Amino acid sequence: MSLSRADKQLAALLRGCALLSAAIVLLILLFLVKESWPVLRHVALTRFVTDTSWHPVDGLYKLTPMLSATLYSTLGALLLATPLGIASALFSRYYAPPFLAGCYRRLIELLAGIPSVVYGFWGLTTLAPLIGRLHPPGVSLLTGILVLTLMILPTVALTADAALAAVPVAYLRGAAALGLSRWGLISGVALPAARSGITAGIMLAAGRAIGETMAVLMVAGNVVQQPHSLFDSVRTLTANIALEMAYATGDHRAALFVSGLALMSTVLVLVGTAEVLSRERHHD
Amino acid sequence: MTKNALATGLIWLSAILVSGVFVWLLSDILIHGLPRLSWMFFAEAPKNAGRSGGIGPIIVSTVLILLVAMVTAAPIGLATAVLLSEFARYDSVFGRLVRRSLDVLAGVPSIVFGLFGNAFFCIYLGLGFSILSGGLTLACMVLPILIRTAEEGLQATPNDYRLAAAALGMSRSAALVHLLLPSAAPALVAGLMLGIGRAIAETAALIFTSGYVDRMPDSLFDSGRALSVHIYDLSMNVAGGDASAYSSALVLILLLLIINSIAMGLAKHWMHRSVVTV
Amino acid sequence: MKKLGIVVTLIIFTGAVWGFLRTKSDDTNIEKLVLTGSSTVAPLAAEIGKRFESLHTNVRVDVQTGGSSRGVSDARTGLADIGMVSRALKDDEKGLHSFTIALDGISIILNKANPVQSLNKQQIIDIYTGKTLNWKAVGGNDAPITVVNKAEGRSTLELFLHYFGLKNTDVKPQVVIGDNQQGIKTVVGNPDAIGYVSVGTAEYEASQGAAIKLLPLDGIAASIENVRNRSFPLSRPLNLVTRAEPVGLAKAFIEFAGSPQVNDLIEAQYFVPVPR
Amino acid sequence: MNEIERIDKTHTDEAYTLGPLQAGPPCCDPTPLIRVDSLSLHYGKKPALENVSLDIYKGCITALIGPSGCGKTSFLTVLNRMTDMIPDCRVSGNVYFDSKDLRHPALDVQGLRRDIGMIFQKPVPFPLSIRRNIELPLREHGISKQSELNDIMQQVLLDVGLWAEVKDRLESSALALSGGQQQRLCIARALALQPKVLLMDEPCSALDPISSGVVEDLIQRLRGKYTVVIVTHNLAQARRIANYAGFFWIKEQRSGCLIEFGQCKQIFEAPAHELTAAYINGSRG
Repeated sequence: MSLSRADKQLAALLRGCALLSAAIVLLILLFLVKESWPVLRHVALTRFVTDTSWHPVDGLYKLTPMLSATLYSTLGALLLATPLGIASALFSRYYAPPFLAGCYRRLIELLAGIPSVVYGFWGLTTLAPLIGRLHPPGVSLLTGILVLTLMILPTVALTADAALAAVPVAYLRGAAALGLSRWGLISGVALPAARSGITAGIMLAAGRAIGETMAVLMVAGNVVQQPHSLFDSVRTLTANIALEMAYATGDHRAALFVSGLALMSTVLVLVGTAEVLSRERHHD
Repeated sequence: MTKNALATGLIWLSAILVSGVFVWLLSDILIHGLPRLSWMFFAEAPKNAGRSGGIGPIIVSTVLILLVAMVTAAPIGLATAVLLSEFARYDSVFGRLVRRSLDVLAGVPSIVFGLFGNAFFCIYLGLGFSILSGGLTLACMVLPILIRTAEEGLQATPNDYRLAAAALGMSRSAALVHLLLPSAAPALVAGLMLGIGRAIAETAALIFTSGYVDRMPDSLFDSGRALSVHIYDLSMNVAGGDASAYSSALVLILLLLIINSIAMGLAKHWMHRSVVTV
Repeated sequence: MKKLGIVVTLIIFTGAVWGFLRTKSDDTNIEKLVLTGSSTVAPLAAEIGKRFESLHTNVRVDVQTGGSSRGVSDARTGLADIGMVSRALKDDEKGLHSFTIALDGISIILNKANPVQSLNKQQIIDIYTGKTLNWKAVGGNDAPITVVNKAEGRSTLELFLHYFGLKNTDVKPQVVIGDNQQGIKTVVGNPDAIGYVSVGTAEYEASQGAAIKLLPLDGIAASIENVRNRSFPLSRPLNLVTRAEPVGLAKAFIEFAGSPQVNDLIEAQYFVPVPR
Repeated sequence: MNEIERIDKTHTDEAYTLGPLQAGPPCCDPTPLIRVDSLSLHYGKKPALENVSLDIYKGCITALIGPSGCGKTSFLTVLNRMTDMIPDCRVSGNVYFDSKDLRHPALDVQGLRRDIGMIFQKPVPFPLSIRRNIELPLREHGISKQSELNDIMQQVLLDVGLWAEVKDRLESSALALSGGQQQRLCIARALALQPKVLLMDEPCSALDPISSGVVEDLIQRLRGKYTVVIVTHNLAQARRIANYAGFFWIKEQRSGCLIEFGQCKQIFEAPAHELTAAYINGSRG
């Protein structure tokens, strides 16, 4: 890569910024390890899986039910939000008349900014009673998944929309010239061309779903148990930290940071698998 | 034909479903929030733990926190995105390492950000509970979004521009400033708006960093309560705080509308001036 | 495009500089008092702080939340001048000096539509330990009971368990909540729910028409009045804690917070002033 | 027929000259401007070119012909170091431009690309106005006086015969121009930098006959002042405008090689190599 002097300086500056942004993750991981060290020192890692339940005050640190709750809620939210998000992006890009598309996009941008507290608040006061009629207690894994879907849908929709906007018009004209139907054009040309942008959007949305704290805390019921049905009340790792951090001391507080570490390692595993999956279709 | 019709039906259905639920949510906020909304609500300081009085100082704190977050995150984010898409070869180890760490950063829960921000910015850097540490924590949180969307935008620009510019002996930075960034402007602005949306929606992170004080901040080193923290406190800790929680949520949405339209205006202005597209 | 970019960055830059300059000029003569701790006490402490500021011109009281344990640890490390704790101090925290500024009762609440009028101690214990699963067993209609419990470490939880002689591992909740408002909204949203929150908040919400009702405890009605006259058995002190004997500004603030001048503020937050 | 004549007429009556060129030196002075010997090029492990050696003479038009995929375009990208832009592309052998080693790492590549302009097969106008398309590279290379910029712009647009068509809409978007106009704009943009050499990669293949005719006339007029290296499939075009011609072919292991190089007349009338003869009269390839 032959670069002129100005470009070399620019490249060096950019490399610095990139290192900075990568360093933040390291700092956070270091912080988590430092804070969870007190309990990690004398509690074997296996105990976080084998203990009978999660009662840190009495020294029981079972994390697995919360880990599976986090995974189920994130997976459920992604399964709902991805199709709906991409559908709304397609709607505002190819189906809606321009004025309606503009309003729809403004609405989605607005909802990307609503605080998770408002989603949780609305979930607790309107969604939970409705689901409660279906199957008490109303606050459950299902409510959590629905609220999470609402929260990450704007992220998927907006990134998919931006990715579709970047599909060169020539591609679409070429396909249209072949007499493809609108759906044929979309599924055959537009979506494959925008695939990398859409997957980036889904990754961002997954990140947000895993990291969500307040809304899940208010609607998921927060009982530490292995979820067997959609209507079980569950507690995710993030809700666990938010619920107990305010009043946790000593080992209890360190155990909460261990659940933070557990969460970060699940994110690492997810990112790793996404990386392996994306490696085959190598970017040309 | 039926597959096409089915797809059209499904897409219209999902759009109606999505907008229906969101309109239901917004009208819920509007109905409960509108009655208390008045000019005084925007100007006054909160009284009686927020049950009455206005949210003037809180709006100022929120805007300052957003400003600090965006002023730090936007340049670093754009620089990283430019490096990842223009200067680092796609399969370079450094490039992939940075991308993966950003994906992980995007998954960090907001409560962990809050605690990290508290430990790092407030205590370690000695900024204490302040708008500055709140803004910097949000900057860390918003970086992945800004970088990913900017990088996607830059990579979507046709490679021909880079080759044509190089063939004319133009330096990469010149090609970047005059050609690539303007033509990636829509994605950059979309990323910025997503970032602002994420920052203004943040609650847990700010409780531990920008703090709880609802007095008008004198400087960036003063603690300032953000709108989302105010909404959280009113709905969770203050009995009878629901009414003004709804109004504050309404104000937050108005603030977001204003910021989004400014960003859109900037994008159109910037797009029109330098990039004349067919 | 270039001109616009320069103008915008100029504005932001001057804004930041203005921010920094302001700190240097007036930081010298303002005395700062920092309180951190329980989110239940924070609204009350903030109001007292505002009144304290109006009485002392060059004083600024910053109240931060983060929970009782943060209040204790910040007071101990000196990060905060005064810690706020919504419970009596634990035995390993006896080293700190604590000053009670208000009381807060804890009452069992049911949904208004629930026909059950009162529950004795044993019935509550059976409900919370999962022995009684249906309201019919205690005179309610035939519906599964939704037990709402507080999260681990919360002061209301510890007092509740202590009063009913239970350990948290025995309790089999269907829903676990954090703050009082979440508890109230959960019970309002679910006719078969039973939970416990602070008396003041519950009484205020019931008076505002929320679909909840307060159950008497051992025959004593759950009301702010009964907490004030100490007849209500289940209540907790709201304390300010300091590392050493408070001195100077902290001493003045604690005395002010303990004085009758703030009783109206305490009642405004639906807590109970400590009889002086 | 009158339709074609009418279009030709519109071009000729507009008195466009090639500017300061006048007659220009005799096209083939003996010293070669670019000398290439035993050049080979690999993309990763795949060989694209195998020891190609040829000379390009100052002021002449050299045409490179051969089937697609035989490395003609890769050869062009070596001459203006565009190979640097292609990841994991390895070049060996030596190339001299103006008797300077073109592949020397310390060479100022941007200066080189200013001396050796390149026109791509698909016209690539920048998404800017017509004026800025031409001004941007000039400003980059240090020319900032607006009057000077206007002169150069008018000059090169006249050279490519585009001035009449665009002089009253210079601020409009270059993307709104037709294919032929866009290609001529790209050539004007390259000429504005006064390059010594102009590399053209099948410039007319994406154009209609009329526009490609106009471009061909333009190339003819460049002879003498600019050294042109043109890759083309159009043998008739090569025969008409080239002084020298090089014939490339694909060897079994999928890598391109130079079969024969020499005066255009000799290559087309009396090719030494039977493969060239077969390709020329179209019986193979």
